[in-house]
Amino acid sequence: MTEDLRLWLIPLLPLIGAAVNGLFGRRFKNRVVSAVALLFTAASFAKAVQAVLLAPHIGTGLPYQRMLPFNWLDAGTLHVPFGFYLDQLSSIMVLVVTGVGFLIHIYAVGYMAHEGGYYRFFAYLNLFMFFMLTLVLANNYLLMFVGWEGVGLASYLLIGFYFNKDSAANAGKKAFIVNRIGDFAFLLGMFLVIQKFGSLNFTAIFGLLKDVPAEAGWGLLTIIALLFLFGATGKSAQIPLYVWLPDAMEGPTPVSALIHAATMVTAGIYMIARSSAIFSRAPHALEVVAIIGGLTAIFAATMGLAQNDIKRVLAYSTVSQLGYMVMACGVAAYAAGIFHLMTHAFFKALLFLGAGSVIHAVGGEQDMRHMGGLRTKIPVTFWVMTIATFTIAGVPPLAGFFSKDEILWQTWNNSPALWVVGFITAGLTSFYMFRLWFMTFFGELRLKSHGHDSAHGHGSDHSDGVHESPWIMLAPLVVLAVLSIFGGLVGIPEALGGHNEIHHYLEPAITAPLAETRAGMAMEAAEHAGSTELAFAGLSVAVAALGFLMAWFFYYKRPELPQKVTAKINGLYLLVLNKYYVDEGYDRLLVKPLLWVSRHVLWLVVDQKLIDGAVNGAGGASQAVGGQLRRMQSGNLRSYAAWIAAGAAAVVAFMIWRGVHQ
Amino acid sequence: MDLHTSILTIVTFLPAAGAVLLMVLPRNDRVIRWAALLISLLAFAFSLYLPAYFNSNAQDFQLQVTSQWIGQSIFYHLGVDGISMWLVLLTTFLVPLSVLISWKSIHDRVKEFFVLLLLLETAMIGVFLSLDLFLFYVFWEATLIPMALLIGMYGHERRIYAAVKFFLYTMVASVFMLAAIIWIYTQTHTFDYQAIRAMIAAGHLTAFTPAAMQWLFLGFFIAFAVKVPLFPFHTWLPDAHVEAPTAGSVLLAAVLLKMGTYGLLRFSVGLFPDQARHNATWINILAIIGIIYGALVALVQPNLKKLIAYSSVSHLGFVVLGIFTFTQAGADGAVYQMLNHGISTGALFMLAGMIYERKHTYELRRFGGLATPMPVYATFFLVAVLSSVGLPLLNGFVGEFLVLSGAAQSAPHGMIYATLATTGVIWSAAYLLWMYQKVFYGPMLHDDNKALPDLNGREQLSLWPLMAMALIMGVASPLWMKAIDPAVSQTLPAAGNATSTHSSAASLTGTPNGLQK
Amino acid sequence: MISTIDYIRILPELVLSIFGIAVMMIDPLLGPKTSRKSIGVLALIGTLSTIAATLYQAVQLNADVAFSDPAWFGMVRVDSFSIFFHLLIAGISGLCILASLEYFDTQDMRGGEYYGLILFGTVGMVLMSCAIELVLIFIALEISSISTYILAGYRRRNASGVESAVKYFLLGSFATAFFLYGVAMIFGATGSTSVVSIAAALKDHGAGPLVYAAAALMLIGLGFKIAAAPFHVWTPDVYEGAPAPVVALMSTGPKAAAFAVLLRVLFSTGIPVRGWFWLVWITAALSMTLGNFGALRQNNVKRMLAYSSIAHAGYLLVAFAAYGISLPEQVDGMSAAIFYTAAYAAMNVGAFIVISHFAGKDERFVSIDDYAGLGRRSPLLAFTLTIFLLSLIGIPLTGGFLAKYYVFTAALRANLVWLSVIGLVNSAVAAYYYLRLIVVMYMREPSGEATAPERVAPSTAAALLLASIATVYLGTMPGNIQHLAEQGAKNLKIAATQSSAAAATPMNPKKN
Amino acid sequence: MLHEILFLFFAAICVGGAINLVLQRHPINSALSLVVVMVSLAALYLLLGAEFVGAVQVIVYAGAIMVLFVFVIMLLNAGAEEQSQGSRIALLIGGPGVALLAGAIMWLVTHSDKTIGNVVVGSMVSTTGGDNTHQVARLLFKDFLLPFEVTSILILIAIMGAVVLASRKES
Amino acid sequence: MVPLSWYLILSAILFCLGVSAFLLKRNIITIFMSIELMLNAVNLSFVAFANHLGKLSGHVFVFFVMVVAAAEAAVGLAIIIAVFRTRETLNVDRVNLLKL
Repeated sequence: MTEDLRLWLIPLLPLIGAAVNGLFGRRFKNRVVSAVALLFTAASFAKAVQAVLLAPHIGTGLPYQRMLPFNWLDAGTLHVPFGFYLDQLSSIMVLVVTGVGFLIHIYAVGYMAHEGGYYRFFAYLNLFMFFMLTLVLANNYLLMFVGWEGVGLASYLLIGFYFNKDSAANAGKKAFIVNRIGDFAFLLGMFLVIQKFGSLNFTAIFGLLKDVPAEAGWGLLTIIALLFLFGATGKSAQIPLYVWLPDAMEGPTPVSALIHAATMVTAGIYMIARSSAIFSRAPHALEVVAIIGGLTAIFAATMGLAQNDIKRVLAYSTVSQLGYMVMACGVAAYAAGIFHLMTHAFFKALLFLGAGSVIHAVGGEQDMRHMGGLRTKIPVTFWVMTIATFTIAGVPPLAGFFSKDEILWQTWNNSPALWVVGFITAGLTSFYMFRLWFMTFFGELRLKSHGHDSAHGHGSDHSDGVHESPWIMLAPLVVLAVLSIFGGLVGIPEALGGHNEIHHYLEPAITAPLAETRAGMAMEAAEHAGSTELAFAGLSVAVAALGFLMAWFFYYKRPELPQKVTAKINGLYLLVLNKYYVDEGYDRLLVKPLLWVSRHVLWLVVDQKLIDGAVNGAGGASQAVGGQLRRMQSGNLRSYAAWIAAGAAAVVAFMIWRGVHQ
Repeated sequence: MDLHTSILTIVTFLPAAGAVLLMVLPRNDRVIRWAALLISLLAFAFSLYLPAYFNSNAQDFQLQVTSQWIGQSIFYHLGVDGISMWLVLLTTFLVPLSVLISWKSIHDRVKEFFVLLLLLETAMIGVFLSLDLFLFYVFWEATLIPMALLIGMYGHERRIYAAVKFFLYTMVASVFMLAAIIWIYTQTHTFDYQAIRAMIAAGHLTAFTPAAMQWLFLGFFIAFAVKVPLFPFHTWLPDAHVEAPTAGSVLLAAVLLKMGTYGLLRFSVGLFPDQARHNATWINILAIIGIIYGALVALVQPNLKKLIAYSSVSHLGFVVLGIFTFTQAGADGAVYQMLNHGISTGALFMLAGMIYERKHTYELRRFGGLATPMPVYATFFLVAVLSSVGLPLLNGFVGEFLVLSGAAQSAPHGMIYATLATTGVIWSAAYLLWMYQKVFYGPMLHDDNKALPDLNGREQLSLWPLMAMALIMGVASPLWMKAIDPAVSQTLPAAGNATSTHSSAASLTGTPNGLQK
Repeated sequence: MISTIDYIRILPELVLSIFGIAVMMIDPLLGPKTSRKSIGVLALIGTLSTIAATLYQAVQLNADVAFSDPAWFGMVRVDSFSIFFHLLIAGISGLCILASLEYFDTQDMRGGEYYGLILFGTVGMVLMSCAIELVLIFIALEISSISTYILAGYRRRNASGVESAVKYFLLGSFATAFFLYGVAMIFGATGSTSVVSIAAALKDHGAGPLVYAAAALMLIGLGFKIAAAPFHVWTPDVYEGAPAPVVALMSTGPKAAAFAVLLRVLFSTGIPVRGWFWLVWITAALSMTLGNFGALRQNNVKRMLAYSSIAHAGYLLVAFAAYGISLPEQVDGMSAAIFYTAAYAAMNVGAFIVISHFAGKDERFVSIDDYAGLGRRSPLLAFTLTIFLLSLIGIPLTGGFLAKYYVFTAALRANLVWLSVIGLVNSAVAAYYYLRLIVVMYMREPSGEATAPERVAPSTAAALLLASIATVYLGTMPGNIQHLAEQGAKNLKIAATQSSAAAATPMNPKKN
Repeated sequence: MLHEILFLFFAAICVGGAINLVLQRHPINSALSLVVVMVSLAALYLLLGAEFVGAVQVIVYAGAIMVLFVFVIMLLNAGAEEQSQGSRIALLIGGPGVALLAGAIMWLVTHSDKTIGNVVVGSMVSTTGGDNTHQVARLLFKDFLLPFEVTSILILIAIMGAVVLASRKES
Repeated sequence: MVPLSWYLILSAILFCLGVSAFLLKRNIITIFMSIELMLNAVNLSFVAFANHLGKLSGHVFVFFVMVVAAAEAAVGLAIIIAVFRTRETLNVDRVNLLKL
């Protein structure tokens, strides 16, 4: 009986929750809705814990794999089962997703308490859980793609939760479409996989790859890897498809925490790590992965510098951190990437939820320029936020320090240039995070006039309206804070006296790059350089400290200074503030021309004038011919006789000619 | 005369008999509506016999019925295989819903409406079941009249233009098919599909030179291409859809267009495999142009129905592409996509009709923010949109994925086809979500929209089956594929070729299914 | 000398003549104000008796093949071909009489002579189908023509009615002169006017240019009667002006008879195929194209159907062309032509009956626009007209479709691919103008002064019912009729070979 | 020789009369020209040995039918015809048509050597004895009995037609 | 000896003159007369052929043509009278209500 873990229950439970709430939630009280949502999420979490604990002891141990007795797809030689797969990688993922997910559900009960469409929110949230768990538990690419697309849908729905706001609706749509662009590549990658391997099943593919050497040039594996990478850039908000994520902050804050920080956006990293067998045999593709990751990390960090919306800062920070993870994958340090993914899930969720608590406290205000001095007013929030900020900044021994440092170290071994990028990014991260911290919690309270148009329209009995969130919201924060503090302990590198448990845990699930490749050689090197690693850890701490000091100086000591500085370098500032005009560029160069061509060329000219014109023209021409032919019918008898006579003459002459020339 | 041998006849002609019954009933709209609903439900019930007793392992057409009809060579010959069975079921499934959807919206000349609807049903079923080319043509043409009348009598402002255009366009094209059918007959002295297929495959007929076959292929192709409609023969479709009454649109999109793709698979490919292969390149190019072009034009439509119509052009492009990849997966996917499109576009048209009943317009700018007054409607609409977008676990994805993967495997330009066609997943998301946003999201722009009533029970009742099907077909595709797969491999004579190039890899792994079980 | 059986061989003609005379005699006995419906009924009984007489002939023919020997000194031959056309033409006349009963009441006309003329004209038509001697054919042709001239001008107070008559008359006589000239030439070339002897002579001596010219001239005359291009010019004007029931008759009856003559003259005399094949080919193509395109812009329903009848003559000629070059043992071209005649008669008579009913007094409502909303005002009438129109378009399950199908099957079997394609494309174009009428009936709201037609008289209803049953019957269960047509065609063939006429050597037109 | 002269003489009158028919603008003059044509044709029939036909030609055609024409012309008081230009087609299409027709037929009759020979002058010698008219009568009432009887119907129709069309009775 | 072709040529000339007259004359009665001219031309052919072939049936044919001509004349003139009554003209160019 214990043979079958019934892994399918893990995603299915939240789906049931979603179905119950979606179908009947409108008639439920909020209390019932939240009970349903929480119950199923918790059950899923429990089930996941049980599975992760039991799986290694069943049969041959991990990876554990089971199919449902019926396939999802049967066509010709292609068979796609509902197959679930649990190895070390998915174990981590499933725990993070269900665990963090459950916490965020709890938080949301408080946060959304006064929102309309309460049942809808939880239905969507549970639906998201279902898809995300499908994604991480799938045993083949296609089922993974189900989750992949599904989380996109949930994201679309949740971003557009306040659908009456044009900006929210736009953001949701943008997220979905941009993700679809990535999915396009993912699909193509899958087609090539089918073509090459005849299967989409992970074990089948990786088994076939076992003895395949790394590709020297740009072979099929490289193309597949690049297509997968492009798919990942959509989901994990990498250049060039990161543009949707900042806009996605239109969604309610728990959504931002769950989907756009902790879980969904890491799907790309999970997918790359999952495909490590392919990527590791495609060194060129790996290089591209690393470069994209690095670029995204620093690029997003710079954009984060100038944002004033608290959630947007976090959003760019997420993009930047995701870049880190991708970069880690790019240097074949998949374990480091996943490690950071996990810690990031803790502290970024915490940051978002904390930010949500802040926003909640100030009545929906999201602009940091209108915050300040909240330290005393919402102390619990302040403290958890502080932990999170220090974690992300990489202050030891918090979780972020270990994971980030691991990435930087691996990068150094692989490509010092990328390390520089990562290093600068670390400094920038520290700076903008502390900027946020100072702007929000220190200085004067700069709230705007009261009771302005608030998305969270609930009144407040405090004089200034600022109030601490209820405990149902704070409790998850505390849990996450604890996780942020201690979560890094599973990955303390040997150089710092730890055992890097997570690294070893993940090792069986991840195919290390083959030794003959550059990444492979770097890996070898990394194993034997303990003392250098220690030095680099010091450098990381230093740059974080520098960021802190800069932020302290500009936003605490001399709060008027930033304005002066930005005035001096106005052009650059505007460039950064406006996110390098990337959105505008996409709009002008891609979206607008496409729409223009569609409307003014394809529809109005090609369709209406050319094709339909030809069709109607044929009709018109027939009519015109008919009109001309009618003129034969002049009504005059003599004319008629003339036609007959001429016809007769022609007939007779023709026949005589035929008769003579027999 | 047991049920087994007469079931196809019953399924085909029960609606027509019902139509006759309706004709003699008194002009009491209530009675007529109920009668039409019961008849169509009865037809659906009978049609369920097909999957129940269908043998997925049989190679041949099943439940065949043959009797001499006209002269020595024209037979009343019906038969069903995995392809036609589901299309028949799609038809019988959608007609009761079409009746429901027309319950209130048709209030003038009710009797005529339902009579036409039921006659149309018979003709459509006949098209799918005919195994005699003459009979096929008879049913093919017979669909024209009821549909044109439905559009012309119950449509909107430019209904006459649309009806005439629909009629003439299809008529002109089918004439070429008739010429081809007759020519085949004069050479083979039979109209029997299987016999002709065997004869052509055997290659003993001297008259069937490659040139002649090419002409025959084109004769059939043009008729089907217009019906599909394949770019650039598609311009009748938006007009027809925009003007048609809801039930007309539903059946037009869901079933009538499938007659074209069904014909392409059954006749163009089935009878002339060599010519089909020979011409596949440009047909695939047209299909891909259709996919992208239809989507881009849909993207800028200001009219809800027109947008859905152009989306049909795009979706049907997938079907044609799937058929002409000559891969098992591609053709399987194409057939599945036919069903999917029937379900999802049928649902979209029904939903469009519901809002038209309330607002009397399809102009997108007249909507906006409707999710607030009509949450149920918005939810149904969303599911339909997602099914059309091709979201996994809904029906649309399965077909699309198979078609595209089939395209990728097809030689020699497969990856190019696949790449271009796969952009379709981006476009469809773009135009459908844009449309959905225009209708449901954003602030309420028009005050009169605030009080719009949400869906009533009847409307929900007519949508639920479609939603359920969209989900079931998305999750449990093997239920359908079990019958489709052998039928397709039967119809694609050399389907093995295309897939065999990859079977080396597959055989290495063993089938993944086997590996895991 | 003249035996009883000889009288039986002309029994239908005798019956018709007797009824015609009876009608003529009774008419003056009725008062000037009395309705002539009773006379119409008498005439109807006349046509029914004719059908009975023909069926009796058929029984005789079945009993003894010798019944089909030429009679009256080689003047007539009763065979299944002639019986088919007798039945068809008598049926057409009967339907037209039935439809006229109401028409004359509506028009406030007294029509004693009218029925007489129809009966006498029918004598001419049926005689044309069984005559095998050019003199008799000529006289029979004149009987049918002259009676239709008069019938066309029956509304003699109406300017356009009379104009139609005079145009028809003058051009008809003009064409007859050509036909006659042809007869003279064939007489000069072969020394005989008997189809049988001509065939024999042509077999023995071959055909010189004179025969070709003769065939050309006869083709002109007959081409005029069947309204084949370019001898079709009279059709629209005459159909527009003539009374609608008369158009029903003259667009089908004399046409059928003329086709019968064409079949006899072209196929039974052995006039070389290579002479007339291309003529028929071009004429067929021209007729279809001119007819259909001409009809596109017509607003007058009668005129539109006139153009359509030109086009249908074209389709029929396709069958002729097909027969001309098909193998000697194949008769499907001819049987297709025969079947087409019947199907066309059913649907066209039906359509004109509706038109004559709908036209109202003085035929005011003949514009397409007048039909707006007919589907709403009188659904049954509209439905019936729709059946006829669909059949004219050639939609399956109607006689028109199967007729076209047989024609084009024959054509394609004879390898006339291009002619078939021209024909099929034409039939698609034609769909437009027929459809226009359907569209107007069902999709437009009633407008203008055209009021709901009064209740359809039982006689008209019966006629419509018969016509629509015939149309649908021919479209769904054509077996019997097709068999008859085939039988007739074979008979003609046998007759041609029996009379030792050399069947024209079939040849492929491409080789010429 | 005499035959040739007579033929040419009457042929000339015929053609002249026919041309005159075309040229004259008053219908009466045209009618009279037609009578001239018919009478000279009767003479030609005699030359061809068709006495009976020649006689009937004068009596029925020139006599009865043409009188009917003249009568109607008088009845309707038709004046000289007006030279309206109703039809360009008549000249543009009809002119070449007639020319072609005439040319074709004339070429045919002069070049069809196989079947066309000379004409026997004078009365046709019957093979069965008796004169020409006898023979015609025998043909008419035996071989052509049926057509002959059927013409009665034709005449009946003509009578009815004349009554229907020309009567003043209001219908 | 007069060659048969002379008669036939004369017949052809008369026939074509008849056709020309039909095309050129405006008066309906004259047009009708031109038809009579054509019939006469045909009759000449018949008689000439009959003479040439020695077959009297040609004569009988002429006889029937005359009967037909007479019948046509009766009907035709009646129609012409009817036309005159409704249109007050015999000019064929003016009898053109029905057209196109």
